[in-house]
Amino acid sequence: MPIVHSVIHVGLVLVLPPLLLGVINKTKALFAGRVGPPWLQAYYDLLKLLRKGSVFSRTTTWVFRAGPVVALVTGLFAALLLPLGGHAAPFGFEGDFVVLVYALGLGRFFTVAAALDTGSAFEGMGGAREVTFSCLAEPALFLGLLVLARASGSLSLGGMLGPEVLGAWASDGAPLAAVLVSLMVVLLVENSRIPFDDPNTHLELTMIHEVMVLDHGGPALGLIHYAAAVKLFVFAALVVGVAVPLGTADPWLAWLGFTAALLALAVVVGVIESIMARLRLLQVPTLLVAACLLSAFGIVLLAREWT
Amino acid sequence: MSEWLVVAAIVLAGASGVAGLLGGRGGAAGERIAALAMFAAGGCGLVAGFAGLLGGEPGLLQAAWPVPGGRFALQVDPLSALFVVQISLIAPLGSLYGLGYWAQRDHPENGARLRAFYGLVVAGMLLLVVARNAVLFLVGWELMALAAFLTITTEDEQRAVREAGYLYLVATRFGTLCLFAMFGLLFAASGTLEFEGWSRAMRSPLADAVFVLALLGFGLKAGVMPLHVWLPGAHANAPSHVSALMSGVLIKMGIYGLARITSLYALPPPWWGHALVGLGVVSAVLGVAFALGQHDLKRLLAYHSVENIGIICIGLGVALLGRSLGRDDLVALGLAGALLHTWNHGLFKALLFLSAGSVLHATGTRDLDRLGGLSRQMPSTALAFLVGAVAICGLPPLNGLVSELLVYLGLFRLVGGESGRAWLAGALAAPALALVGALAIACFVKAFGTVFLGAPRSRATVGAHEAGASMLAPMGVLAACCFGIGLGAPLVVPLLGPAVASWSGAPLAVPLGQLAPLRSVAVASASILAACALLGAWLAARTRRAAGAVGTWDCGYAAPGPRMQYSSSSFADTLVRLFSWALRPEASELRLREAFPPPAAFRSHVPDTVLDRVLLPGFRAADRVLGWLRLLQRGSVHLYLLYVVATVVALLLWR
Amino acid sequence: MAIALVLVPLLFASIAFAVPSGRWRPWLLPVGAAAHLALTVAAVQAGEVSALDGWLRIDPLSRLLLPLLSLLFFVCSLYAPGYLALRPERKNRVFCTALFGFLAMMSLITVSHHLGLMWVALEATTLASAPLLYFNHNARSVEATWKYLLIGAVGIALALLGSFFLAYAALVPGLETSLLFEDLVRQAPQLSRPWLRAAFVLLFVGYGTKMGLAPMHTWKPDAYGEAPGLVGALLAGGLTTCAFLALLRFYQICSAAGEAAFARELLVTMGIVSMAVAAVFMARQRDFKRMLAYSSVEHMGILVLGIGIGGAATFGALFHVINNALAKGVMFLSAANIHRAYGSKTTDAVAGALRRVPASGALFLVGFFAVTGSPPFAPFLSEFTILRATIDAGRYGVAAGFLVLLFAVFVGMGATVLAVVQGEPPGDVRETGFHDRVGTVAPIVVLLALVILFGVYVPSGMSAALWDAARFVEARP
Amino acid sequence: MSSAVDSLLVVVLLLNFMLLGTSRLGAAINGSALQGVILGVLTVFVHGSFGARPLLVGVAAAGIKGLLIPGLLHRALRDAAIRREIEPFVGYVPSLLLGAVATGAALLFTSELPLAHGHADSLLIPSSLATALVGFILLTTRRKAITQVVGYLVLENGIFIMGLTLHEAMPLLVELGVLLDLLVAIFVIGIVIDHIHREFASLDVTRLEALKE
Repeated sequence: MPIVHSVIHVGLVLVLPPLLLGVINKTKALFAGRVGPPWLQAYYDLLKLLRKGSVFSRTTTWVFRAGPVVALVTGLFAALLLPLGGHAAPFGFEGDFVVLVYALGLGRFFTVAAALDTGSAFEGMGGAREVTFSCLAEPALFLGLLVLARASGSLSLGGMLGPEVLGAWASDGAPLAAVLVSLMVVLLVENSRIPFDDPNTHLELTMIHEVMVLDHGGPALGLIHYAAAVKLFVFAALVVGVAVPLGTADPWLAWLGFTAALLALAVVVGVIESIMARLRLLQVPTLLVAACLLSAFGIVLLAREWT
Repeated sequence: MSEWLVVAAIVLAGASGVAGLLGGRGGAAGERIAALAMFAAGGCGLVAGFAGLLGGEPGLLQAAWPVPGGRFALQVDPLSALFVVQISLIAPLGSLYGLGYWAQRDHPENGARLRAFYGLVVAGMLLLVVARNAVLFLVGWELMALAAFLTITTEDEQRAVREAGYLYLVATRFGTLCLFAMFGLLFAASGTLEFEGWSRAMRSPLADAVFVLALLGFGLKAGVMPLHVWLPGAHANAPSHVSALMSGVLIKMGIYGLARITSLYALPPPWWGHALVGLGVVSAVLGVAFALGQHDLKRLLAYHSVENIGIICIGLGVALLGRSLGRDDLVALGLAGALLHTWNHGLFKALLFLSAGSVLHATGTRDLDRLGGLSRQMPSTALAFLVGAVAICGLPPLNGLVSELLVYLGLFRLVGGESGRAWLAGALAAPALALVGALAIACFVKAFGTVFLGAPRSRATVGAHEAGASMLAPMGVLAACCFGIGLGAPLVVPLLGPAVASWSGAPLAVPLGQLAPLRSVAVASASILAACALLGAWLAARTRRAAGAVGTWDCGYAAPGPRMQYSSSSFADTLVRLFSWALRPEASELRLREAFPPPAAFRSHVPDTVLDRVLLPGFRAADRVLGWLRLLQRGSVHLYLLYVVATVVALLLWR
Repeated sequence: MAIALVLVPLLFASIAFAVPSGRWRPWLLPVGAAAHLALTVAAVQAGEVSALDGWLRIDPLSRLLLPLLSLLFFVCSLYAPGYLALRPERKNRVFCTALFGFLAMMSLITVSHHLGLMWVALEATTLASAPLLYFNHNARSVEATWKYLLIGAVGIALALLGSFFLAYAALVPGLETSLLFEDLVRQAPQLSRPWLRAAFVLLFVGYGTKMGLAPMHTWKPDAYGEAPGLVGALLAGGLTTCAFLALLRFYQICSAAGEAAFARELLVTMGIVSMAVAAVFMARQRDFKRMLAYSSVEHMGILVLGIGIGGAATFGALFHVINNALAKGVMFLSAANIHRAYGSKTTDAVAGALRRVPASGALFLVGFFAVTGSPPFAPFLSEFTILRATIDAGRYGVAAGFLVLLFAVFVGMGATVLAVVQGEPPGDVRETGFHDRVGTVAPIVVLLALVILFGVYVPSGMSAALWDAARFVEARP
Repeated sequence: MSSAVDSLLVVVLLLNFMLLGTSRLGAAINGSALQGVILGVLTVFVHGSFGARPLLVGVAAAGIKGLLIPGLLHRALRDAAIRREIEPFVGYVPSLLLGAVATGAALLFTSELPLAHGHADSLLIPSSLATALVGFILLTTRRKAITQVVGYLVLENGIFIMGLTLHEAMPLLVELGVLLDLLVAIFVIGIVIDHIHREFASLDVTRLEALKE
């Protein structure tokens, strides 16, 4: 039976991500009172881009082409490590959360390198910001993982986001709530959502992610969009894993429940983007440090009973 | 048997340079003989090292040595073997690199001298790693230190090199004096200067003092944060293959020393583990923060050595905590992580320094803001630097991830299983390690980007040409090793088993293979690599018919100049400002008052806080105070006679 | 045998005085020194022999120090002809005669067991070294000689007063007074305590002045600074060793009388004071010959500290006497070459010695590593032995002070030595036509070879002599 | 016998004060010469018998301290052609006071120490210490090189007095050695003074302060 679940897992990872973007845009449109782009617009963009020809600048080298490739591969690999909807991850092992974070790091390394390769001031600016904010996001993520590891007593993502979390919510709900909020903040930062970065702005000075991919075009841009979607899927699965600990009573019901929770999270992200404006760049670090302190507070709460 | 091989290696390495000296000034023959001798030494060392690692009970080669307190005792136990292997791998590669980088014909006056002392440094290191007697250890230690000083100051006509050399010499001497005191205390506690005699010494109250002195002496050589002051200057000003040897292997002698001394303690007090983890965290975070602010490529790499030493100290700290809490798994994970990171850092840091060396050799400058776009002229060096950069940040396909994973697992197990205050160290260190990982990525993207990618920022890179074969070969070997350990982790990590066992004194309860997911990491790295290759091939095929060469689109900006690219300081500006409480960056203020302001230049610089804000002012103040004491010698005979009489009277009254 | 050791150099002194030509006289030095060395070897083989009814005796201490002094003088005498050939403008008649006189008196000191006779010999060395100091015949060397003579003479006078106090200490309980070493050691337990302690204080200050211990060291930087390197090596290696031997004699008497605790406390304190003063004056020192003088003050402090700690430290101190003499020889002679090459002694005019006079510059740098106690060299072994014994004796404060001061000295000395050795020779330095010749470099290499040899392999004969001497100093006869 | 010794020692102490008080160099040299002669006589008196040894030592001491050394110093004085000691550091009256304090201290010091049976009440030990201290005062306060040499001579005389009490300890050879050393010392110092005079055209020692940190 587990083979089927692994196939479904891979299928979901490959198919679902662009849909999340569609739901987010639809929610924002609903809030703004407009009709908004169709649900499957992201898929159409991808197919269009894959068919287009591409233009490369004189100053770029092979690193420029490697950026999108590595970003997508690492995103997909990270998705394989995550247990979706209570089912064991196809490739789980003890300490896999480190490999996940550092795989995303590899993706970030090559994306920023590709940006710097064009030799333009704007890409450099995007790269600098991307790297700076991720420096603050990773400690928050790790503090969260520490709390999960301590609460679930396991050192693998399968254990941390698995059924034990349900029991953990009962015994020490407060720390898990704090971790959930900080993971949400990390999701918004890493995927350049509104409070930290505006995905569809056209003013280079305000962008982070968009400005890094200014010079990409054609299939390479397609890969980048798809990789961004997969990354959003990974972080969403992480948040859902903590927020909605699904029992494994009935595997099929678990899959449906997980997909529903995912889409609900997309709606939540859409709502957040509609009601908040983009923060000034200098404010972002303070909010990220606040996320770190939140999950650190989670640990202190957890520690209260053993010392 | 392996002891004799190490002796052969020591003699060969020591003598390798002498041939060069005899070869006369133009002696190209001397160069090659030196390199050959170093390779032979490396060969012997590798055989001895692996024999020591895999072999069973280590033999003890000893002979009488008619020196007070001295005994010629050598032993290649697994812990020493590990360092012998590292020395024997990197030293020959460095010397091969030296053939191209510091050819005798380009540097007739100091080429032979550099090779002679390079050989002596290697000999000193090999000797101290297998020495089992305090006096022999100190002879090896100082031979290494002095020879390293003489290699650093090869180009001593430049003022900066002299200053860096003097700072290194003074710092090394301070470390050596701490070791004198430590060995004195160990002698007082146990009555002997032999290493194996000391395990009894450890219950005495002097144990804490011995540990502090070991931390000072060995920490200074390793470059732990507050004691790292000599490291950036020395690495930046030394010839690149010497910097590679120093940051790859020489600072690891400090780690070997710490490991050896802490291995003597059956039940170390917990504060030792906390101290080491604390120092490790400080060194790691501030090390990489300082690296971010640097403009000089080799200083940047030097600060990264401080960061990686911090990671190794965290691993060692976890091992110590494991031993004081009685948790064998923590000991195994922590120590294996630390020792593997010692190997890994030796490999990728040497690779980075060698590639930085070929950049310096080609362009003549280390200043990041005058480089750029070098990957077109120097593709192989760019690839080597990229492999080194990816490895040092601990990113998947390469070896950095394996050792950091072991340390992470140690920390998480510390937090997971422990009650009481011990988990605090883990809770602090794990996120700090994550922060360091992210900062490392920021720093190395900046370094790689500003040097190799984008457009050249000044005319320095015009004449740049790819490095010669003798410079690329070592880089190739090191890169292959990085991939080897990264993908072959399940084969390499178990090698550390005996070393961990010999450190903790008891055989490992759970073999390393089970403790850490080595096979999974290897599979993960391989799969990522394969997937990237496949997708890359597809994208390359798909975009083969790319349109003609066009300038960067850059949102249609009319005339982007190369100077507008992000330079090293602007890229790291926000992060440097975040860490400004520690870095204290200095920048030239731009006050534009009048309507048409004159042309102004902006210069920012991150001084070494510990050195420039604490030590130098301290020494200057001490110098002023001493200034007045010097008035005692004012030259008048009467005064001097008065001193004599005063001494007589004082001593008579004091009686 | 012992008398010959003193008379042969005096004979050579008179020959040197008689020889008319200035060119051939310097070659007498190596011949005389070789003769003396041969005599010494024979005397040491002959074992415990005494002459002049006990006045001259070769005991373990002299069996240790006599070969050292003779060897040092022999090497310096090999250096002398090469050096004097460079200075044709200076007459060397008085210089050679005084050198031989100096050797004679040093030999007398090491073998004399009558403390009065030893005093006379030491006073004679002071007078013999006066013309040596004044070799450069300029205003500064006159001033240096005047200070050296005056402070030396006053110091020696105090030592004489101390000797009389010691003899008087035997008179008080009605014993038969004598300044013979054996008698004093036999009567030691009955000597009256206050006189003995007063005597030791005076003797310590007196012979301390000759050794150059702080605060009586003030003449040293001026004297060594202005004297030719050759004389500096002999004074720093030879004279201080003799004064230290004299001090050892009285320390033996004191410890035989049961006053060891008082003497040790005094020695340790003054040792640390000397090292501190040396460290203070070594920082930012621009004249590298004065720097060597302060280094000699520091090493005297180490010797006295070693004796003060006792036990293995006594062995360390005696071993350090040898290492210090040899290492100082290397430093002073190479400093002399560098001084000749640049015609100046201060770091403002002297730089890049490694490029200008490669052999002497390299020897100067390696000598610096040796003198500051770096492991592959001999001084490290003795200093480490002293440190070990200090910590073993539980005196952590003294050990910490010892290490801190070693570091301070290293910092100060390092700055000066590296400024001299490294960098580019300044463009405007006038061409003095001096370059390294075998005559002026080979002797230094011999000394350095010895320093390295003793750092790696201590010959069995020497270590046996060292242990005998250490037991002799410590033992209660 | 001891009364004669004490009276001579009183003369020595008086000479000390004369030396401290005088500003004329010639008088200082003659004062120290007189002191030397008295010491020669004292050697015989203290020994009690007119044996060959004390007589020889006495005559040698008187000869060297009384005649040879003052002759050398007068010759040096004549070459330097200076007569008067300019204002010393401490001034003459304070020097005298210091001399008095020194003598008092010597007396106090010896009273504290256990003396041999013969010397309990005699002035020998206190006068030797007093003379030595006066010698020191002269050395450390006078500017002229020649006065410093006189100070050194007085110091030697003080020590010589101390030597008188230990006739067995100091065999003849050593006694003569000490005197010979003193003579050679003054001879060498004379040469150096001559060179100082030629180099600095004056004997003011404060001029010699080029060598300092």
